[in-house]
Amino acid sequence: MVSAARGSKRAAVSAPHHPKVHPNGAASSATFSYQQLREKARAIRRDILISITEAASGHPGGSLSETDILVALYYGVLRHDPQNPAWPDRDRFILSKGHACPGLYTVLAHRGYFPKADLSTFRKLGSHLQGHAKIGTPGVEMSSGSLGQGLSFGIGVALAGRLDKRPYRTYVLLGDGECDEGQVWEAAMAAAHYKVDTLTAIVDRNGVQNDRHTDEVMQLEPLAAKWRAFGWRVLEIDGHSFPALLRAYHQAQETSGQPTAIIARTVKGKGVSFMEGNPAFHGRAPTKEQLAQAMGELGFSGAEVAAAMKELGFPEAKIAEWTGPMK
Amino acid sequence: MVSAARGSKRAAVSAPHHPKVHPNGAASSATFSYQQLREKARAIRRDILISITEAASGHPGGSLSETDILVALYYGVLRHDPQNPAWPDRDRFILSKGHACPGLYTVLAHRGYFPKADLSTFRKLGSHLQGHAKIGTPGVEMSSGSLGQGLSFGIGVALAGRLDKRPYRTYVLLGDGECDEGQVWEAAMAAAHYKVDTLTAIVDRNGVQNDRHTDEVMQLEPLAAKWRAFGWRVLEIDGHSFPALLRAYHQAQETSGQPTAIIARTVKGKGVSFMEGNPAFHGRAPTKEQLAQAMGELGFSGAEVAAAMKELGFPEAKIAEWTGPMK
Amino acid sequence: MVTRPTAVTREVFGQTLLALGKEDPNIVVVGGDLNISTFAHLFGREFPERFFDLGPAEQNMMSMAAGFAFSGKIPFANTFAVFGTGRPYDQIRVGIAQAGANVKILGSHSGISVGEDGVSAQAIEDIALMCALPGFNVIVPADGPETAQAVRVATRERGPFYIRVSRSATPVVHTDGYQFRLGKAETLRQGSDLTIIACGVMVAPALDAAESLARTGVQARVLNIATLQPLDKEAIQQAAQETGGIVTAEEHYINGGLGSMVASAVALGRPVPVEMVALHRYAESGTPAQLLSKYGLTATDVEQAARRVLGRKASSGGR
Amino acid sequence: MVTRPTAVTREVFGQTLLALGKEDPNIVVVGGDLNISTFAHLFGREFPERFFDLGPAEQNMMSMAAGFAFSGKIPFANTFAVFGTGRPYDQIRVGIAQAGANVKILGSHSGISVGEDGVSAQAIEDIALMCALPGFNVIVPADGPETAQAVRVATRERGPFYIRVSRSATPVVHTDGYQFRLGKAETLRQGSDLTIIACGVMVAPALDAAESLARTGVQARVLNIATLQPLDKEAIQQAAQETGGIVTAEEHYINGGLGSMVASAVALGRPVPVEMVALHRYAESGTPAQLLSKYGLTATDVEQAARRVLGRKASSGGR
Ligand SMILES: Cc1ncc(C[n+]2csc(CCOP(=O)(O)OP(=O)(O)O)c2C)c(N)n1
Ligand SMILES: Cc1ncc(C[n+]2csc(CCOP(=O)(O)OP(=O)(O)O)c2C)c(N)n1
Ligand SMILES: [Mg+2]
Ligand SMILES: [Mg+2]
Repeated sequence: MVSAARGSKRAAVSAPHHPKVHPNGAASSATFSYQQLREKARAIRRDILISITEAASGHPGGSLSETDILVALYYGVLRHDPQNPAWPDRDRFILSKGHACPGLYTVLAHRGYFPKADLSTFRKLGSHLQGHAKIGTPGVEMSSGSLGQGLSFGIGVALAGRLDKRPYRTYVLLGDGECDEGQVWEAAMAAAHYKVDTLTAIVDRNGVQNDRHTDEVMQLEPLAAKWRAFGWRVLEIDGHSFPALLRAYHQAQETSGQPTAIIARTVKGKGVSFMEGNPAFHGRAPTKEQLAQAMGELGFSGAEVAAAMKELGFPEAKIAEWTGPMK
Repeated sequence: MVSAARGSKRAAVSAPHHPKVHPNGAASSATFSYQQLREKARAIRRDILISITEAASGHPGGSLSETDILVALYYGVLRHDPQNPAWPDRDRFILSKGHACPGLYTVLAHRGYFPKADLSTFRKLGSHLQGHAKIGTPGVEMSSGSLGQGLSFGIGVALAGRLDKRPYRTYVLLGDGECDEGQVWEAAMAAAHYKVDTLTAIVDRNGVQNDRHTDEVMQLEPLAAKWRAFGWRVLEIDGHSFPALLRAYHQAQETSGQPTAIIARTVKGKGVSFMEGNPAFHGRAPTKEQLAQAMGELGFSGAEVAAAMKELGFPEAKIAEWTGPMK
Repeated sequence: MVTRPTAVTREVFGQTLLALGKEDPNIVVVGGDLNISTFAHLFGREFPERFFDLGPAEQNMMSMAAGFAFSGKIPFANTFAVFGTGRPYDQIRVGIAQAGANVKILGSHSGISVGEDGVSAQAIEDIALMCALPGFNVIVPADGPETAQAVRVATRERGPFYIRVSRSATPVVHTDGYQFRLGKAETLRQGSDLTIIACGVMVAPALDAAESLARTGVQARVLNIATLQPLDKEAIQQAAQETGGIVTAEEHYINGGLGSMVASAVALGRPVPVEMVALHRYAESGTPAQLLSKYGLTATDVEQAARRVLGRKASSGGR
Repeated sequence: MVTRPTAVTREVFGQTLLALGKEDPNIVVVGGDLNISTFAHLFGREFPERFFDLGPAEQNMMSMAAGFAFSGKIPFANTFAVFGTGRPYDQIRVGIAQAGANVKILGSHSGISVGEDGVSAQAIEDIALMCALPGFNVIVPADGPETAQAVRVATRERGPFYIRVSRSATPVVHTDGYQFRLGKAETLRQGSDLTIIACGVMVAPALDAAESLARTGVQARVLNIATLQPLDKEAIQQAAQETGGIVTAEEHYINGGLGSMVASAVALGRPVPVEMVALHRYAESGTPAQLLSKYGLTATDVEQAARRVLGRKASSGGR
């Protein structure tokens, strides 16, 4: 259902603009141009950073590196219905690196799973937007926070679909540091053994984990060779290129007899100079001042940020305080 | 210190016949011919089966498949001193697949770590020969019984040696089914990352795990490609060929900058027709009748078995009862 | 002592699972290369398409079970108790307990009655582990009939369950008509001098001890507490109130198991003397009978504990 | 309430480890990509050759630590409490506890005071897990000074140790001269009306509660039990004997922690009413203060529990 011709400027992307008009929320006709996807991603990066700044804790680095991966999926690939998150035939997206939930939450909110205003409650007492994504939030398929579990979970989901003869596909996003966990390789082996070809793993290969760079903590390379030796088809792509992402998802859909791993080369903290490739921003919130700088780098004026903050449910006073110093 | 020229009939194997004569138990001059090693292995298989039959429980399959691997190590490769199992410079052998301890116990007893008579106490109340190998038995380096832990343990041992500038090498024996455990791949990754070239993993590739064949339970192939992709030098050999085993150990010793994995193709239950390749004998003891047949297949007369049983501390009555029906 | 028929609870599990598999197509089974030992292979033979052996890779097995559960399946994860609790504990905790997943875990070969395999295989901490997970239903059936019922109840009720069974044949204390009630203690014997509270393989010795005590004129109440979580605190507190002294008996380490949970319930209610029959250290290889005797888990041990309770009741001038 | 200075116990751990590293060349450190959070990176910076980050691969980390220990090293394994206990539990159990390995495990970010990270990061079961391992020394220091001492004692004494510290700054209740004694309860305050027994971050609220009670004429004894295993049963039983009622307070699930172990000790000694301040369910994201309040772990909660104990003492006609 996705076809993004190589080199073409417009992606023939099928995804529902107004999901409610579609029976079962499944069918879809709207398409997004690459430019529209890029704009979406820019807005989502903005809201990720606002919500983490407000929470004063959280994980910006991996949320920004995964943004394009998620935008391509949620706007270009998944058959889903934000109004009916339990639709049995929906494609499943499973965030295994659950600390990067601000990316997922923001995409879900933009897609209409819950009000955008919820984003300003991230990590606060009583919010459904927990510090690590948890079952219960509309659109969240798995409880997370402990690395290494998502791919296994995804196998269960995918095999259940096979048993029930449902057409859905299952996508699991892993961190690269997360691949240090042996459970990932248990799952990789099992998925190949059971020929779970409806399963796609995406590795957010941003080269940084919690404390330091992946090369320093634990050498992962040759990563593609590892997945191949574990029986997977492997696609290595630029994880910030929408044409490449959509093409890879498409190739995964057409792969049969084995699962597909997409190794998406990304930049941790993508879009914000002082976060890019910087382990310090794996799990630290920006200050208000840093937020202002980040907004500028993402190309947002103070007025635009103010408008966004309003949509995110912030009170006027805080909007004024935060956006005052912005250009 | 080992040199087993390819194709040669005699292995120039250095190992102490009488460890006490060697200062520190380290040096060694005695060599064993391949024929002598084969005889040792045959006697050890005999005693493995006797002790498991007496225990009426235990794991013959993996003990018989690993026998030659252990005999080559303990008679041809390890620098060790059975009289001084705590000698700090000793080479370490770690049995990760701890259920196959009858193989290890029998080799240790034959090597002089403890009286052979202890073998008849295997799995009995109060014996130091526990159902799964456990720290405390002379020569046993690690507590086991839960699969997947030995390679990690071996990294710690090997790195301690590196820190202390000790010359020892560390050998870890894994089962092939054991390689389903993710921890094995965590360890594989870490050993390569830390360039632990004094570490050698041997995979007893007997093609059978607890319930069924490895191909049926969990496809491991391409196994060599997996280890290579995890940064290891890989040697694939016939695990019942002493020349091949000794050559592989030798090559591992000469490998620097990366650890070595020896994938030893073996036959589970090797030497006993009804156990060979038979999952039923992974964890079941033979009956007395089956023992008799096995002894015959290994080429032992009733008189020879009786002599062995005597050494293993069995009472006359039982010896007579068991060996009576034997030829 | 009464001579009782015996049953192998893991075998009863496997047979019940097979029967349930015929009734409910949503049941799936995941295993860790120990399906013959747990008798889950009976299900696997009949329903190969709903049966997934993952090899010894218990972490993967548990998270997969969670994935099945959130896709409308009723997954049974089965392996030895040690490999079904401690090995994949984090996966159970986050993916099943915290998520409230509808996963059923069957741990076989629990306790020291595993015997010859030795300490690594002997789960003596699994009750503590599973009862440390809020909302997790933890069931330790006393015998074959109760195992069959527990497996059925776990299938019927939504939410995470852990069921602990044994390797060896164990005495049957229930008749066929017996109805297991989740979360409820069962009074197996009336008595007012003290109460013996037991679970699992210790229920039969508890009854034997009560018989023996009765021959000396002491009437011991016997409670079978198969549901360790949620615990029937009321029954325990009532027993404390009415009998003034309690003995607990379990095939588990002294910390975190039945004894400590009963002691908590008692201390929160009417405090009375409690004595515990449990393990105080790791055991070793040996026959089940040898180990139960050497490590203090026999009817005699229960009876002696009962006499200590009676002594303490007397000396504290209690009722 | 007294205003107390505060210290971050995980930071004290890191500093102490660094100091010990200078004293003893046999100390090695293994970590799981959380060395900055645990402050073990202080050691790593100074002694890179004795410092091994394994990434998030906790099973490998623990078994490696065992390998180091049996090769003459004193390994400190450090990570968050959840990842240092439940995730590699089987490795700890077989390779460290059953083997009696000289491994020291440091679990940081314990309890709900982890705060915003939410339930997956909040270890509320680690005490139960580690106390279910026979022979494992389990220490929950009350504050910075006690953490420093505990880390030193763990290094000096052979055998497996688990030390549990916190993410946030917590009140200091000890003075600099304080000597931690392994396995011994510490009487922080004398009193004869009841005893409050606390560990970890609940010690300061326990003292605050005692102060508050004192203002209404109730003299509460306060015991700090930093060593959860081996437990100082004598001190607990003496407190029960002398004060007739006990409150326990811990940042842990109600099962398997301080409360249930104290209840066991009490039930085995002189039974008296016990009330427990502990967690009854999983928490959520929020600030540490919000969570401690919402989930019932404040000085006020301890005080209310104390009043319940006093009420029960009175109604049972106790001493
Ligand atoms: C089992 C487990 N161990 C440790 C952690 C702590 N932790 C949180 S994020 C992280 C690093 C993850 O790195 P990566 O997967 O590369 O994430 P990304 O760069 O995409 O944010 C670690 C170690 C955890 N959450 N779970
Ligand atoms: C963690 C763990 N899971 C499960 C088991 C049960 N088990 C014992 S042996 C075995 C099969 C091992 O197969 P393999 O490694 O091939 O051993 P071998 O053929 O050499 O005997 C299993 C699953 C175990 N001991 N440990
Ligand atoms: Mg990363
Ligand atoms: Mg095998």
